[in-house]
Amino acid sequence: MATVVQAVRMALHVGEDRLGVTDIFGEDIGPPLGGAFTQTQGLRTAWNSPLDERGIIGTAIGLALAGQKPVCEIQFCDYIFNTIDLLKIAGNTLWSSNGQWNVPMVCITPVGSGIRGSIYHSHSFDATATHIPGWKVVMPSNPLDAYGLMLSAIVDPNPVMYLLPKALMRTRALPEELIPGEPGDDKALSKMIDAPLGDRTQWRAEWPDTPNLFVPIGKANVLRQGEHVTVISCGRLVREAMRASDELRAEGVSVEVIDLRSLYPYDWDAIKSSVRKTHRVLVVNEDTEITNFGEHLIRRIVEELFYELYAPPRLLAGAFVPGIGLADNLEHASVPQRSQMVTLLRELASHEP
Amino acid sequence: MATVVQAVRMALHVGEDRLGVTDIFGEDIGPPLGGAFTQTQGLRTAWNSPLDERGIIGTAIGLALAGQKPVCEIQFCDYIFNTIDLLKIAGNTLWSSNGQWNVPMVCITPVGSGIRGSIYHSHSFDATATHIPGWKVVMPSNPLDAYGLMLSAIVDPNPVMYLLPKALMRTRALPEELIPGEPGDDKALSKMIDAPLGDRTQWRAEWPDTPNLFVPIGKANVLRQGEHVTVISCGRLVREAMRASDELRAEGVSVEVIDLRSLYPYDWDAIKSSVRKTHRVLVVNEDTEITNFGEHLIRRIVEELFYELYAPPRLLAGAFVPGIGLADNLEHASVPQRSQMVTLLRELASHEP
Amino acid sequence: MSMTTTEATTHGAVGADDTSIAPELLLQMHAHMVTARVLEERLITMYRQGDGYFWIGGPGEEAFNVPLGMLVHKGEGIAYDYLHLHYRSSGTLVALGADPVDSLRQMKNTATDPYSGGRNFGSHYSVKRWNVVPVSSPIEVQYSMCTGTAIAQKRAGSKGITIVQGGDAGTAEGDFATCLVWSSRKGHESPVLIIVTNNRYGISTPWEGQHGEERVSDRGKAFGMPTVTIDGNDPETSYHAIKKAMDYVRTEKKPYLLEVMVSRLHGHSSASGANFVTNERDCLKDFEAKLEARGLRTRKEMDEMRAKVTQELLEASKRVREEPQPEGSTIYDHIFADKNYVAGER
Amino acid sequence: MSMTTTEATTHGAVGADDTSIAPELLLQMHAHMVTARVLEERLITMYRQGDGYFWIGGPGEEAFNVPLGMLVHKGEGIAYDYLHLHYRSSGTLVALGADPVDSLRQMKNTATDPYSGGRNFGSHYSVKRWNVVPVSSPIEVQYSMCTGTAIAQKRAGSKGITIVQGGDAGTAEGDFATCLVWSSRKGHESPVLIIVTNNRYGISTPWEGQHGEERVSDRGKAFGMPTVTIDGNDPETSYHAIKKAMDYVRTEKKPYLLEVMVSRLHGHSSASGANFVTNERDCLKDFEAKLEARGLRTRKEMDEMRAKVTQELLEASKRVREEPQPEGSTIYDHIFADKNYVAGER
Ligand SMILES: Cc1ncc(C[n+]2csc(CCOP(=O)(O)OP(=O)(O)O)c2C)c(N)n1
Ligand SMILES: Cc1ncc(C[n+]2csc(CCOP(=O)(O)OP(=O)(O)O)c2C)c(N)n1
Ligand SMILES: [Mg+2]
Ligand SMILES: [Mg+2]
Repeated sequence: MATVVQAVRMALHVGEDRLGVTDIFGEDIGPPLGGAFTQTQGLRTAWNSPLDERGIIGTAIGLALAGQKPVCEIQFCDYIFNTIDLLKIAGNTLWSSNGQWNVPMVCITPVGSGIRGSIYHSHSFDATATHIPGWKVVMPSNPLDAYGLMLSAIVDPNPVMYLLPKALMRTRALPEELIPGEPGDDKALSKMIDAPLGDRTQWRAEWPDTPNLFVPIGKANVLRQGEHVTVISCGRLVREAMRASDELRAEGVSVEVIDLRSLYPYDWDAIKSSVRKTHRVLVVNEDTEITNFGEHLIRRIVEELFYELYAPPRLLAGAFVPGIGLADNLEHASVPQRSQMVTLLRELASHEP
Repeated sequence: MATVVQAVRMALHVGEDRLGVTDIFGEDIGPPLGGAFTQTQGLRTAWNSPLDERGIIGTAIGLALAGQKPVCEIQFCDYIFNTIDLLKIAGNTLWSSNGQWNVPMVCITPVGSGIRGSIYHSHSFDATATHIPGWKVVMPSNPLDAYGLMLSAIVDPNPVMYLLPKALMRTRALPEELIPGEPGDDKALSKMIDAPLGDRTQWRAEWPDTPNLFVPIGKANVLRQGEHVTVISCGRLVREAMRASDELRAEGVSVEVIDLRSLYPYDWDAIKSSVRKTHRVLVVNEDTEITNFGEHLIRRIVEELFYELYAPPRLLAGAFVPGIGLADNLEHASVPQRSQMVTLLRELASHEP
Repeated sequence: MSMTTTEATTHGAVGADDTSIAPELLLQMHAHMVTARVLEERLITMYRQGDGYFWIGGPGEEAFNVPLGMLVHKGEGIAYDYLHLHYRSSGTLVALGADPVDSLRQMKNTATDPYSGGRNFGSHYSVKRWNVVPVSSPIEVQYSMCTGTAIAQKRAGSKGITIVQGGDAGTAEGDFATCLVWSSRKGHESPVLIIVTNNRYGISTPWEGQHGEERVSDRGKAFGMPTVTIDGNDPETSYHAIKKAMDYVRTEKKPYLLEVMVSRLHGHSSASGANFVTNERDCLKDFEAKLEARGLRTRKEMDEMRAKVTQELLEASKRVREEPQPEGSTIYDHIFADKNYVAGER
Repeated sequence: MSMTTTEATTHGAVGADDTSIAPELLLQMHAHMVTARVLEERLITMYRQGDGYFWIGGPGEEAFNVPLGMLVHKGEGIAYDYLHLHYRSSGTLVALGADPVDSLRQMKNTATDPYSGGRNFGSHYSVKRWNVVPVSSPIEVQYSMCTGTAIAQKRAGSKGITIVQGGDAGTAEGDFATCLVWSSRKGHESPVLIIVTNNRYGISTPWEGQHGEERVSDRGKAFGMPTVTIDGNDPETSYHAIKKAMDYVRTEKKPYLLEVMVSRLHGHSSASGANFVTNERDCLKDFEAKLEARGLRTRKEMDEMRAKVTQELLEASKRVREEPQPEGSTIYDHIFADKNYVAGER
């Protein structure tokens, strides 16, 4: 049962082994550490960059222009905000050159709260990323999607932003999320691909033989069919949504749970079908609630499906405050809680027009 | 009849003369040019910075922390995107220090299309700015508001982002937008405060005696009362909305026109009253349409006023493309056009639930 | 006592300096270093015991950071020095006179934490009355902001200077260059003491392979500023070097680049385990050996001092554990200064 | 002929170099310079006549930019040189063999503009088959991106190098430092020829008062790279200096910083009027005087050449005026490569 972080590492291995990845780089990405979350341990093409996010994104663009396949990382998305101009360039180079130069790079960045990361290790990046044209944006919620979305990101000829929920790093696969080829046993997998403590200079990873399994970018995962209300989410909050749905099931409320997986392009068909079925929708994400990507979804739902709606669509997002405070009370008051989901879903489900 | 750019200049003069402004700085802000749009000609505290946006925002924060009152400029908002992390810091310093340090700075930046500025002189910044907590964000649509919002921005103890529509720079005041104290005559004003061509070393501006007239941040301007449909806009598109409303008046459609003036905090009361009256609403802005500030307004309208709505609220915003192309056809296809406003407003007005 | 520098500046050597430091001052320095060290040890223990979520700090930098704090022209406003520090500056805060218990409060994210009210990580100081501007986590941004306070000071003809400090790896960020460029503009130089504390590591990334420059301080040379690299493991060297640099900045109103070689005695942070490393110089140990050799303090006195502070902070940490946590509803406080301020409405 | 440099590099002087340039090469250089100059004049006229919305370009830089283009190892892919240029590079493009008429097309934002299809401002070149990566308007970002192509070239053991160019004021952006830092990492140096074209101005902001450094090239010294500042108004000096720098970068696979003093003969851009300035050296005029004195070309021949190109471009501009504009609906083209690509679905 791979964890999310192991799944990412295995996918990156497949990337460098047979999908053409030439460089996996960023701060502390190479030996000895192999990533702040161990996500790049044992990878042949991983290297440590200078502590310079602008250099990281810039170099990735340059590598991509030179026909390489770079996967770069910004250590925490909290530190990506000095590179937005460069991300915009990565996203507009093909367009500006009228189709001449594409920029096939992947940028991984850990996002979100849930590790008691305080003001600068809790940021979300989905609002900002989805506002940059020319990028595809994905966010996995489990190991299998983490694996399959990474492979898709790697082979995509366009820039792909891979948002990796920090709080899920050590989340293990559920049985249905097993990556084909990985040993079922946690310890066995760890022994194969987790770097040992202490001296690692002689260590080499022993990679399980995992397949080219692509989770297509742009396709949502309807995790649970439901009748009364739809919840649309992604990343860390998907499991919270599932639990909220479990709680409500006991009350007889049937919740459809959609894991977007791709934020751009997003799966409008899945959203549309679901809203047409349940007529009630809650969108949940962690980013702050003003000029939020969930507001885009709601706007489009209202625009195209107004007469399908039996209740006003709702957004549950991060409080519009300048940071997520360290103390638990502060964090909990700042980001969506399951109890809030339950309340809102219950309200929505019982709402009649 | 001051133009917008003259109004800004007069306001900055009042700022440095009697509201405590200590520094007006940015690229080409000081002599000899006095700003790419002449907005800072003749100002005593104006100085040229290095060509370094990060240094500009950083220095403004430092000056503000030291109790100064800096007004900095990013020459075009197209070039502000490497400073988002610093803008976030300006917005979170008070919060992070639990109330110790406020950051009383103003950042001016020209925004929007309409000057055939191609990919890098046509950007909007309202989606990004409104997503940064801790900032107030304003955008004038005429000389009087340009003046009054600038004075309010200057005396505000918080960071204020002053978005200045590029296409309006040379727009002259309508009679009701006259700034008290300015000579009614264009030539007379120009002679007093516009720097002469050629050698300017001996030139000094002669400032008209204009008052401390504050356009309050957070208050919209209901420019025209209407009955059938509301259009909410700001900046350059306000006059377009007025013209659209003129056109529709002929057809018997009565359009209420709201000029937001402040994007954050925004005037929810004005929006609410209007929607309660017309039951139909169009939000218009130039920024690209995914994760757009107008989507926030629509989300909130839907959330709080769902049963007031006789038609799905609509957004008219910039196309989600990586840039605004130079050729007229491209620009027109990318940013909201008056004809589109007319069509949408007409559709909305005739829409019955 | 003579000061050792690994390199002499090109602008007037910081070489042998025979002005010895008065014994009382040395003893005070030592006391601060002990407090700072014990404070960091306590914070690490708190982290380990679940009384904090993250630790980062400055054990191994006391021999520089303490003299720095002692030499600051301390106060509020542009007449005084501004400090743009980073997360390894507890020694400086202790020397300024900060109560170490307040650091425990921030570690435990209590509402009583005077630096951030339980909002920010430990060692993220902010002291308005001493011009310690808020430490923020993003590496190197302080270098882009510090010129602002310096410009204000220069304009006011103030004696105050601006001090900025950060790590070696962070100098790869453009903000470090911004600081060099802005502070050295000819005719508009600003009084910034630019400090780089070089422990030869980013988080896990060694200096080797990341830098083309032999010394960070070399980067100041092109900008015509005095530059020096010193051994920050020796508090006397540090004291003299800081004093010399400060005098220059205060008098000339121009920038000065000071690189300081230091140790990182508990690794990067709790993220890397925070264990004591044995292969780096321990400035406190070395200094204590010197003090003992010079007969200024006995081993026994020093052991007692340390035991006393250790005990005090242990007890304090228990009290802090009982102090209130901030309420969730307070997240909306301090988003804006003067919350309902609307110009023209009063 | 001997080469004049305003300063000798610290690493092996670029001093007197007696290798003279073959007359045919000089004549070819001259021809390119004439074409480039006349092209800029035509573009300015087009702007004035309303056949374009904005002009920016490189008149006054031909004596450097033309030799640069001539010396490029031209082709597509990592075996060849990559060019990360800015908006004053028409001389380089002409020397590479670009059709000047294509520049008129971009000026007139026609659908036929091969660089951007009428999307971008004039002088924003992009030529895939010659590794000219898209010029983008934000100042200095090319310096952060160029290390990417250089790393790829070095890894491939290619003869190709990466060339990056921008202005003097822009070196204040952190991206310039990023380039110095990344290209010089010890053991990981990358083959970048770092060029700064110094015309002593930002838009309206003079060099004086903005820079602490005497020369931009000094900033490379701390990073251990060869640095030189040359007189870019002399094409022979430029040719030798570029060749020497390229040889070094190609052979050593390490960075080299070349600062070039140039003129700005029509001001910053159309935003500042684009009038001819009379107080700066005109490299074309000077070079023509030399060619005449050396008996390589007569005044009459040169006048005829210029008249001919002028006439050709005048006629071309009329034709270009009739070429189609891009359709509005095309804004959705080229947002994504392989528009409907979904991994795993084919
Ligand atoms: C902009 C930014 N990028 C990345 C990080 C994550 N990070 C925290 S400390 C650190 C290493 C800093 O190294 P250095 O500048 O040498 O300072 P040191 O910690 O060694 O004192 C990194 C990469 C950050 N805090 N900010
Ligand atoms: C990031 C950014 N900031 C500001 C501008 C506006 N701008 C265009 S050219 C220019 C001056 C550039 O000066 P320099 O780097 O010396 O190049 P030059 O034009 O003199 O060749 C400025 C400020 C820009 N294009 N990009
Ligand atoms: Mg370090
Ligand atoms: Mg220049």
